Amino acid sequence: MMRAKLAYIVGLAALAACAVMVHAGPSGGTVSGKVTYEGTPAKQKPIDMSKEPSCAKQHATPITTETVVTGPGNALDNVVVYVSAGAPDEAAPSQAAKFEQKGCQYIPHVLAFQVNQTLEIANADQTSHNIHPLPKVNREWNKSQPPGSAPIVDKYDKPEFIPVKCNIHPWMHGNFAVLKNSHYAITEGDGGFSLPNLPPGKYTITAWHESYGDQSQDVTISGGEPKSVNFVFKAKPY
Amino acid sequence: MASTVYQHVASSVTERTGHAQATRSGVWVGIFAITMSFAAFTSALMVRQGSGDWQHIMLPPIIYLNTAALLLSSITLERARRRAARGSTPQFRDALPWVAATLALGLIFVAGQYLVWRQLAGRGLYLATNSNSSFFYVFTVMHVLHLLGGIAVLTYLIAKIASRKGTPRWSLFEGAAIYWHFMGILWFYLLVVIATRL
Amino acid sequence: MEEAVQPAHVHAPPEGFISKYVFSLDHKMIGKQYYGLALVSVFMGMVLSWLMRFHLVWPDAKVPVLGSLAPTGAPGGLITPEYYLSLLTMHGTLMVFFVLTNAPFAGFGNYFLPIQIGAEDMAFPRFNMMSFWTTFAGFLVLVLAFFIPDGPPTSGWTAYAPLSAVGKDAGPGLGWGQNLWAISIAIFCVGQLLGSLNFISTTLDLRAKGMTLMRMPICTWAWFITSCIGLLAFAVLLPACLLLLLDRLAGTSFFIPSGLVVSDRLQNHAGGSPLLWQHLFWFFGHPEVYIAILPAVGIVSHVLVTSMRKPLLSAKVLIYSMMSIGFLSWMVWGHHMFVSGMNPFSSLLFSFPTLTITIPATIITLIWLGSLYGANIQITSASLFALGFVSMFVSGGVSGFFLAQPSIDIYLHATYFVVGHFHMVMGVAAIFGILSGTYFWFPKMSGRMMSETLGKLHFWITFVGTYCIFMPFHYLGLVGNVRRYSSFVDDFMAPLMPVHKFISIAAFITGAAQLIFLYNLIHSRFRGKVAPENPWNGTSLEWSIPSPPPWNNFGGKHPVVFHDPYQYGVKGSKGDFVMQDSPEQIVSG
Amino acid sequence: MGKFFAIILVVITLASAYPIVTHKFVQPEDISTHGHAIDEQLADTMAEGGFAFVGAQLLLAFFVWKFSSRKEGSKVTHLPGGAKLMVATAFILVGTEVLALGVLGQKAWADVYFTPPKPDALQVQAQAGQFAFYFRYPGADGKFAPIHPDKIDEGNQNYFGLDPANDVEARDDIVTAEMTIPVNREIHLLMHSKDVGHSFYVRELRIQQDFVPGLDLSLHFTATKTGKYEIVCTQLCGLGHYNMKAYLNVLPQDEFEKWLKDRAAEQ
Repeated sequence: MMRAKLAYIVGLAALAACAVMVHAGPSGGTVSGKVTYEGTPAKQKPIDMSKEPSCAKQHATPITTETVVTGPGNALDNVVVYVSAGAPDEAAPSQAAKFEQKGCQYIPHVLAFQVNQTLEIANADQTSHNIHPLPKVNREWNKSQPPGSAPIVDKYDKPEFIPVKCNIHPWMHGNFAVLKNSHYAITEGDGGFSLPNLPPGKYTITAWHESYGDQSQDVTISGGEPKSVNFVFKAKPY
Repeated sequence: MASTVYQHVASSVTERTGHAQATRSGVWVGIFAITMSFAAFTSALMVRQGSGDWQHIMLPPIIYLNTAALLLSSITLERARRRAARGSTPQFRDALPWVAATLALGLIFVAGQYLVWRQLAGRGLYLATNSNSSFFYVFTVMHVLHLLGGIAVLTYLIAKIASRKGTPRWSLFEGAAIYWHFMGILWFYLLVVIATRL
Repeated sequence: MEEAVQPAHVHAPPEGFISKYVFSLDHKMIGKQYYGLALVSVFMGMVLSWLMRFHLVWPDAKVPVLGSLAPTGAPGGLITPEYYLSLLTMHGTLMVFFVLTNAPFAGFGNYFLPIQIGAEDMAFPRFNMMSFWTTFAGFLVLVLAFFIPDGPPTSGWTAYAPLSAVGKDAGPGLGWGQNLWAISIAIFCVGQLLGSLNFISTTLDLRAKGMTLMRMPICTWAWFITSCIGLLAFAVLLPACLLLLLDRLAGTSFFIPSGLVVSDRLQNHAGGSPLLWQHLFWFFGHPEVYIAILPAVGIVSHVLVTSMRKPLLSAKVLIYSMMSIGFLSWMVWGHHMFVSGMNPFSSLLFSFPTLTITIPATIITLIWLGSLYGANIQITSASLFALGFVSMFVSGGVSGFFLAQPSIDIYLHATYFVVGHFHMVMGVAAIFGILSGTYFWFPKMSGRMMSETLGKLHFWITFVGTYCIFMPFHYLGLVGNVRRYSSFVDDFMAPLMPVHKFISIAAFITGAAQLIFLYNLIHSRFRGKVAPENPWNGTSLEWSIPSPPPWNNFGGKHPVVFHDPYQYGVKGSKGDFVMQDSPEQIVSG
Repeated sequence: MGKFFAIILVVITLASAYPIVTHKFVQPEDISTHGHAIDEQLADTMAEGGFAFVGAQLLLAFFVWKFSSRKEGSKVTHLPGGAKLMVATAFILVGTEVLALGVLGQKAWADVYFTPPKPDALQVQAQAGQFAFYFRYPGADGKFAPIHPDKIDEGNQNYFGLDPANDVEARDDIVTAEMTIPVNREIHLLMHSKDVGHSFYVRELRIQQDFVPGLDLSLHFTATKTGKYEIVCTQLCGLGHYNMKAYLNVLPQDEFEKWLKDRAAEQ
C-alpha cells in the first residue's frame, strides 16, 4: 500500500518533469525510423475457434496468427523499439497499462509498459479465460478470469519480455514488454516508430520482435536534431 | 480398595499371556504389511522396466560387505536369544554382549550403505539421474529406514537391560529378533532384485 | 517361557485433561476422537459439495462470503474453473479418506471392537494413540492446502499422473497444493496401517474366555476383515504416494514419460509410466471401497438383528460372504481402467471377478431380506437407517452391475452414472451405516439417549433426499453427461440443466437436514435423558456394562462368553433374549 | 411407522423406475457400426438390473410393512428354507446372469478392440493437449511427419511440433481443429497426448478411449450417418477440462475431399 502511494507520487513528479521538458522546447532530440524485413516471413494461419462458439461468431472471417505481422513495403509490425542503455531508469507512470481479452484474442498482441506500472487485464468475453504469463526472472502466476469478474491487477518489478498464454484457449498468445523507462514505441501498420524527448547523450536503441529476437544500434544525441535509425530483420518461411 | 487392586494385578497376570501373543502377531502383521509395500515397489520396477530407458548400474563392492555384516548380525542376535532363553526366566544380562554386537553390526550396515550412496554420487549417479538409480536409492533408503526402526528397539532393549530396574518383556525381545531377521531376509531379496534387475 | 511381571498394562485411570481427552491411550476416547474428526470432515466435505452444486447450476452467481475466503480461487465470489476442481478434489479426499475410512472403521471399531470381544483395551494403546494423531496430522496437512497461495489441489481424489506429477506448469493447485495432498495421504496411510495392525492383533489375541471367532458379533468380524484389507491397501498406496512425491520434488520419472509439453514448457523427464500410477492407485482404490462399506454392512447387520428380535438366517454365511468380497476385492482394480489404454484382454480378466462380487453381495442382501421375514421389527431411528442402508445397498449394487461390463463402460465411463453409482453404494450407504450406528450406540457412548423424534425426522428427509439427489445422476449418465465438468458450456449437456437444478436443490435441503442430526447429537449429549445399561435389549458384550462404560471397560473383571452373539426370540430371564455372557441355558424357542 | 417406510420405499422405487421404463433418458442415436452391440448389452443389463432393483426394493417394503411393530409378544417365525435357499437363489439367479452378461459383454467389447483396422482405413491423428484437440491428416504424400516436442509453438498453430524446415513430409501435413471424416468409411484414429491424460469420447459413436502420455494408442470405427457431433474430453486434465472439446464432422465422400483440399491450401 505504502509503496503504491510512493510510486504514485514519484509518477506524478516524473510526469511534471516531462511536461517541463516538452515546454522547454527543442532541447530534447527525437530518434525515429522504420523496421522492415527481408526474405519470406512465415505464413500466418487462420485460427479455428469452433471449440469456443461464443468467440468464433465474433469474427466474420477467421482471424489469423500474429507471430509475424507485416505491412506494405516489407514493414514489420509489433516490434518494440526502446532505449536499452543510456537513459536513466524512470518511475512508473500512474496510469495503468490495459490488456484485454476479446473474441478469444489478446488486444494488443504486444503490450509494452514500465517496471512497477500497474497492469490491468480485463475479460470482455462470455467465457472464462485463463491468463498465464511465462516470465523467467519475474514472479510467475496463473489465474482464471470468469466472465463478468473484475480486472486482474498486477505489476512486474524487473524488466523482461514475457510471453502470455491462455491455458483454456491454446491459440491465444501475446507478449508483455516490461521496460525500464518511458522511451519506447511499438511499430504498427507501416513499421515506423519515433522516440521523442531524448535529452543529449549516447543511447543504445534496441528493436525486439517475438519471432526474430532483437537488434541494437548506438546513437548519439547532441542537440534537438532528429536522428533516424532503421532496423532490418531476416525472415524465414519456416 | 484392596480387592480392586487385587483384581488389577490378577488382570495383568492373565492379560500378559494374551499381550505376549498380541506382540508376536503384531510383529508378524507388521512384517506382512512391509512385505506388501516392497512388493508394490517391485511391481513398480517391473512395469517401469517396460519403457526402454534401462541402463544397468555397477554395484559398488562394499554393498556385499554390508550384506555380510547384516547376515552376521542375525547370527549374533539369534545367539543372544538362545542365551537369554536358558533358564525358567529370561537371562537378559547374559545376552547383553550379543545384543550389543548385533546393534554394532546393524550400525555398520547403515554406515556401509551410506558409503555406497556416496560412491554412486561420486560416479554422478543421483536419485533422479536415471530410472535404475532412482529405484536403487528408493529400495536401499526404504530398507535402511525400516532397519532404523529395529535399531531403535535394540537400543531400547540394551538400555533397559543395562539399567538395573525392571527387565524388558520377553515378547518384545522375541518380536525384535523376528523383525531383525526379517530385515535381513528383506535385504537379501532386495539385493537379488538390485543385482539382477538394475 | 514365563513372562517377567510387566506393569505396563496395569495402567491406572488417567488423571488430568491432556492424558484423558487429548493424548489418551483409552480406545474409547480414541474412537470418539476418530468419530469427531470424521464429523468435522463430513460437514466440510458437504459444504464443498454445496458450492459445487451451486456453481454448476448458477455459474455466474456470486457466492457471498467465498470471495473474501478465497480471493484467487473465487474472485468476488465467482468460482473459477480451477477452484471448482479444488472443491471436487478436496470433497473426494475428505469424504473417502477422512469420513468413510475414519468413522465406520477407525471410529466405531476402536470404541466397540475391544468391548465386543471382552478386552480391556487395544493390544497396543500407544500405537492406537499414534494412529489417531498421525491421521489428524494428515488432516491438517490436507486442509492447509486451502490457505496457500497456490490453492488446493485440482487433480481429483484419484490424482492421475502425469497431471498430478508434472507440477505447477499444469495449472493452479498442482504446485504446493498437490504436494500437500500427496504428503497428507502418505501420512494418512501410516496412521491406518498402525490402526489395522492394532485391530488384527487385538482380535486375534485379546478375546475373552469363551469368545471363539465365530461367537464374535458381525460388526467385529467386519472390522477384522476390513483391517486385513486396509493393511494391504494402505501398504500399497503409501509407496505410490512416495514415488509421486519423488517425481514432483526430486525430479525422478516414475510416472512421467518423455517429451511432455505443459504450458509451452518441455518437461525434463523420461520414460515414466502414467498407467503405473493408475494400477498402484486402484490396487488400493478398489479395496478402499470395501474398507468404507464392509464396516457399515457389519454395523447394519448388528442393528438389524437387534431390532428384528430374531437371529439372522445365518451369521456364518454373512461373514463368509464378507470374506469373499474382501478376497475378490484384490482382483478387480482394473475395472476402473477399462478405457485407460490397458491391454483390452486384461479388461475381460478384470470384468469376471467384478461381476462375481455380485454373488456374495446378493447373498448378503438376501440374508437380510430373508431374516426380515417373520421378524418383529422395532422401528427406531437406528433401525430405520439400517433398513435405508439395505435399500441403498441394493440401488448402488445394481448400477455397479452395468459398470462391471467393459462394453457398457465404453459408453458410461466418466459419466454421472459412475458418480451416482459410487455415491449410492460407498458414499451414502456407508453414511447410513454410520448414522444407524450412531443412533444405536450413542446411549452406550455418552450415557444418554438421542431424541427419537428428531432422529426419525432426520431419517425421512435424508432417505428421500438422497434418492432425489443420486437417482437422477444415473439418468444424466445414461444420456452421456460427463463428470468433473465445472460448467456445461457444452451445447450437448445444456438441455440437462433442469435435472441439475433439481439435484442441486435436493442437495441443499438434504444437507441442511444434517443440521438436525448435529443438533440432536450435541443436545442429547448434555440434555438427553439418561440411558439404561441396555436400551435396545441387545445381547453382545457392550450391553453388559454400564453406559458409558467405565475405564478399562469391565472394571478389571473378565467376562466369560457362553453363547453366540444373537440369541433373540428365545426364552431368557431378561425376556426374549439371552446375553452372550449370561450363563443361563437356552430353552430352544 | 414401519408401514410408512414401506409406502415411501414403494413410491421411491416406482418413481425411480418410471423415467427408465418410459425412456425419458436414453443415449443419443447410434451412428457407428459397432454401437448397436453396446446398446443391446446396455438394454439387457437394464432389464435384468431393473428387475433386481424393483424386486428387492418391493420385497423389502413388503416385509417391513408386514413384520414391523407387531403387537407385544407376537412370536417370531423363520423363513422356510433358510440361508440355504438364499445362497442357492443368489448362485442360480445372479450366477447365470453374471455368466450370461459376461459372455455377451465379450462380444460387444471384441467388436471394438479385438478386430484390426481394415488396410484401406483412413488414417487420422488426434492430439490432445490442455485444453483442445487437434487433428492431423497425412496430406498428399500420405505420410505423417515425425513430432518434435521442442518445436511445438501454439502461438504459430504448430500444435504437433512439426519441423517443415527440415522434414519435407511435414510441409503437406494438414492440421485442423475440427475432425472431419467421410461417412461409411473406416477411420483409423492414432491417438497422441501432448501433455497429460485426456480422453476421446463421442457419445453417438459409442467410443471412449483415454489418451495416455508417452503411449500412443489407436482406435478404429466407422460413422454411418452424416452430421456434426461433439468430441469431449472425459479424463480430468486440468482447469480447462470442462471446455475441452472439438467437433466431429461426418461428410459425404466428395464433400470430405473438397474440405480436405481447402484445408491443404491454408497450410
